[in-house]
Amino acid sequence: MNTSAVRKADGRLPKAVGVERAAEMIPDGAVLMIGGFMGVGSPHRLIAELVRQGRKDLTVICNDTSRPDNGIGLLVVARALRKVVASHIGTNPETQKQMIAGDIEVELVPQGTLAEQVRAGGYGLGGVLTPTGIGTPVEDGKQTIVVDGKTFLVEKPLRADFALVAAKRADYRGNLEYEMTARNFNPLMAMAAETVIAEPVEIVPTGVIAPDHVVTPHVLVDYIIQRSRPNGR
Amino acid sequence: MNTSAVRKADGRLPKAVGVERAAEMIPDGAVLMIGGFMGVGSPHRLIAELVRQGRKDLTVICNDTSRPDNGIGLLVVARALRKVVASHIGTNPETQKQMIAGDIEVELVPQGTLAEQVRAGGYGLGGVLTPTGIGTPVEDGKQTIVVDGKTFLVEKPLRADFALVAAKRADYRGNLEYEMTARNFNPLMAMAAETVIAEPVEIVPTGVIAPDHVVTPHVLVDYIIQRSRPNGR
Amino acid sequence: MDDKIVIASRVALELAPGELVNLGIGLPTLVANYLPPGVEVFFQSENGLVGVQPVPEIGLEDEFLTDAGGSPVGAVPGACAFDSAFSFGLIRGGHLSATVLGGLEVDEDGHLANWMVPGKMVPGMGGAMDLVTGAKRVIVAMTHTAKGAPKIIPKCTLPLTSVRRVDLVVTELAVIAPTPEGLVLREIAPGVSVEQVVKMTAARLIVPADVAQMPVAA
Amino acid sequence: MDDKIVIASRVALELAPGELVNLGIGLPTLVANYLPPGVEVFFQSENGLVGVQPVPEIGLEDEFLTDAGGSPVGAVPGACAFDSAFSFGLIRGGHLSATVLGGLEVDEDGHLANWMVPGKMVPGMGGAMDLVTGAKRVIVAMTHTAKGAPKIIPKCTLPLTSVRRVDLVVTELAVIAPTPEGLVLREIAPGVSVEQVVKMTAARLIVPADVAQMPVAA
Repeated sequence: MNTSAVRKADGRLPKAVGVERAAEMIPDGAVLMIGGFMGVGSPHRLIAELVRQGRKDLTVICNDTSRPDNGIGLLVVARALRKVVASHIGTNPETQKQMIAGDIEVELVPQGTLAEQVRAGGYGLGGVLTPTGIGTPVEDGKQTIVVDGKTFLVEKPLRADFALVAAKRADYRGNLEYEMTARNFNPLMAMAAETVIAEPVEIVPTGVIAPDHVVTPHVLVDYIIQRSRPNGR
Repeated sequence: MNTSAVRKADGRLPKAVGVERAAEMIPDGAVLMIGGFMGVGSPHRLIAELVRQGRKDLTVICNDTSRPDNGIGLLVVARALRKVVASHIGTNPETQKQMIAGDIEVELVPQGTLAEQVRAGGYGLGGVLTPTGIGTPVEDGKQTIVVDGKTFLVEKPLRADFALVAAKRADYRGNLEYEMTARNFNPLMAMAAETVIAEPVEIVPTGVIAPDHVVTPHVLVDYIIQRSRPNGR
Repeated sequence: MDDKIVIASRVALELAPGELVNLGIGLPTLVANYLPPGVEVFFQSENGLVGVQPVPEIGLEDEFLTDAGGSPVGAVPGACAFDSAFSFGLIRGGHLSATVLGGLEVDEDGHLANWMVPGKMVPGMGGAMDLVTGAKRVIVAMTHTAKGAPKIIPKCTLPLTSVRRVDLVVTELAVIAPTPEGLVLREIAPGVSVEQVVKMTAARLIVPADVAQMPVAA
Repeated sequence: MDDKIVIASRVALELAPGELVNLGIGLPTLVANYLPPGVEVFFQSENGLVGVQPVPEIGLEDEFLTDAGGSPVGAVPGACAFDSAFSFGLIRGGHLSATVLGGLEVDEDGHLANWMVPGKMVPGMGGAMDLVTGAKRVIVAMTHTAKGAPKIIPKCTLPLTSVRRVDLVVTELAVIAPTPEGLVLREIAPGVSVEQVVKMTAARLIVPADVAQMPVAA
C-alpha cells in the first residue's frame, strides 16, 4: 500500500493517518473485514468516511450488518456493498431488501465458523474442521472430511485486502487493547488482511499498555486513525 | 471427578484444594496436559507432589521435557511417564535415554501444530489443517487434504483427563491471568481437559482481575491449588 | 399467567448452580429472572462475555458492554471478556452446560429449525447453529403453536439448525423430552389436559403413565 | 575474525527497520548485536513475546520472561505477550518478516535439514518446521562445513525441516541464494576465493560474473 506520507528517519511510514487519508487508501471493489457486533466495536469514523467518499462495490466480511442507522448498516444504506459475508442480517431490513432485489450478494455463515475462518486466514491454516452446519443448508456444495469416524465440514480460510478494526486504546506503535464486548471479531481480523487500519478511542504513549494486556501486537497494525481534533484542526 | 470435599450451600464443590489432594485425584495411567516452556509457566508444586506420591504410567502432552532437574523433567527422571507428546526433548538427556531404551514412548510434534491440536481439542474442532510437516517425517501415516489446490496435513485434536496449568493470579472463582512468557500453552490446555487444576502464584479476591485481563474464565477451572502456608500449617 | 412467564420460569428450574448458560435473545432472556434463590448461574453472551447480568441501575449503561442483540447489559464480579473465536470455542467445545433458544419447529427426531423461512425471513443463523451443535444441553423455549398451528410436527419443513437432537422443549402447555424413541411428554401445565396437549401437537407424543404437572412461577 | 561474528554481522544487514524477526537459539541470537545504528527490528520469541531484548542489567532478570531456550531476556517498551497458538499464528500466518536458523544441511533445492540425525540426535523440531514453512524469508546462518565436511550438498541426507526453499544461506565463507535454478553464489568473504568456496561446497554452485565481497563487521 503506497502512500505519499513522509517517511520516518529509519525508512518506515508513519502509522497515524487522518481518517480521510485512511479511507482514500481503500479502492472501490476492495475486500474488507470490518469488526463489530451490532455496531459495538465497529470503526464508526472510518465507516462514515467511506460513505462520505462514496465508495462502491465493496465486499465486506463482518458478523452482521447492524441496523440501517448504525455501523456497517450505513454502508448498506449507502449502497457501497456488492457482497456481504456475515452470520446475521436480520436486524437490517435494508440488507434483506437489497438481497431480494439482487443488488447485493449475501453469504450467511454460522458465527463460530466465521470467527474460525477469519482466524485460519490469519494463522496460515488450510481451513476449519467444524461439526456446525452438517445436515443443514450450510453444508451445500462444501467438502467434508471424516476424522476418527466423525464427519466435519471443511470451511475455507478467509482473508481480506483491508481489516478495519476498532480498539479501546492504541499506543504510539499501534499495539491494541479492546474493551468488553467491543473486542469480538476485531483481533481476529487484525491478523487476516494485507493492510490493517485501526481506529482507537484513545492513543497513549508506548509502554502504557502492559505487554500482558496488549491483544493485537503493533507488528500487525499498519495504520492508526489520528485523534479527531477539536474544531476540526 | 469425585472428591470428598464438603459441598457449598449452592451445591458446588469448593475450588481451592491442597496440593496433596489435587495430586491424589490423578490416577496412575492418566493422560495429562502440563503447561510450561522449559519449565517456565509449569505447575511446579503439582509436579513435585506427583513425584512424591510416586505416580506411574502417565501420558503427558507438553511443549518440552525441560531439563532433568526442572519442571516436567522431574517426572521423567522419576520414571512417572509412559508416553510423552512434545515438540522438543533435546534439553533433557534422560528423556532421550529412556526413549532409546524403549522405556518411554515419545511422539514429536511441531510446536505450532501441537498448540493448534490442543486448541482444537478444547474448541470442538475436528482437527487442524496445517502446511507444516508436509514432505517431512511428520507426514508419515497421516491424512492429507487439498483445499483450493494446496495440500495440508490433517492433525487430530488432542484432549486429556487433566490439565495442570500454572498462572500468575487466580481470583476466588478461578479466573486466571498469566505473566509474560509463562503463558505459553497454559490457556490452551485449560480448554482441553475433563478436569482443570490451576496452580496460581497469587490468589486474589473476585473482581480484582478486570474482565478484559482474565485470560482463562473461571468456568473452565475445576480446582485451584491453595496457597502454601507458612510453617506448613 | 402470561405464557412467556410460564415458559421462562419452568426453564429456570433446569439450571444448576455454577453452570455456564447461554440465553437466546427474546423469550429465553427472561429465564434469568426466575432462577431459584441462591442458585448462581453464569450467563454467556456469544458476543464475548461470561458473567452477563442486567444493567444494575439506569445511567450505568456502557456502550461497549452489550448483549448479542446490541442492548446494554452489566457484568457480575469475576466476569471475563474475550473474542468471538474464544466465545465459540466455549460453545462448540462443550463448555456450555446449556443453551436456551427459541424455535420455529421441532420434530419427532428432536430436530430444531429456528433460523430461516425460505422466501420470507432470512435473518441468518447467527450463533444458533454452533449453540445447538455444541452445548451440553439444548433447551428449546417456545410457544406451543404459532397462530394456532402446531410447531411440534412429525418432520421439520424448514431448514434445520442442526442434526443434533435437542434435549428438552418447554412450552406454555407442556414439557417434552426428545429421546431416541421419540417425543416423550414429561409434564403438562396446570389446568391443561394431556388430551389438549396431544391435540395441539402435530407430532406423535409418547405419553407415559406418570405425566407430572409443570411447576410454574408462583 | 571469529566465524560466528562474520555470519551474524552479515545476516544483520538483511533486516530492515520495523520488521518482525525470529532468531533461533545459538548463533542466530548473535544477529541482534550487529544491527546497523538506527535500525529497530522487533524480535519474536516463539514461547510468546514480541519485543525481546537482552536483560538490560544484572539483577533485572524475571523468571517469567525468558527466551525459547529458557534463558532470561528483557522486553522493549511496547512489547506484547501471548499464548503459543497466537505465537505460531504469527509464524505460520506469514506475519514474520524473517526467521534466522541454524542448519545441518542445505541442498540444491534450497531444502534445509536442521532438526534430527536419525539414530544419533533426536531433540525434536520445536518451532523450526513452522518457522521455515511460514516466515516470509528464511535465512540459514551456519558454518560452511562441519568437521571439514561440506554442509551444502546436492541432496539432503537428513530428514527435511520443510519442503519450502529457504531464501538465503550465510556462512563464514559465502552468501548463497537458493533459486529455482539452483544455488547462486552471491558474495564471498574477504580473503576467500570463489575457488575455495566451490571446493568447500559439495552442491553445484551457480557462479555469476559479479560475485560481491561480503560486508562484515568492522
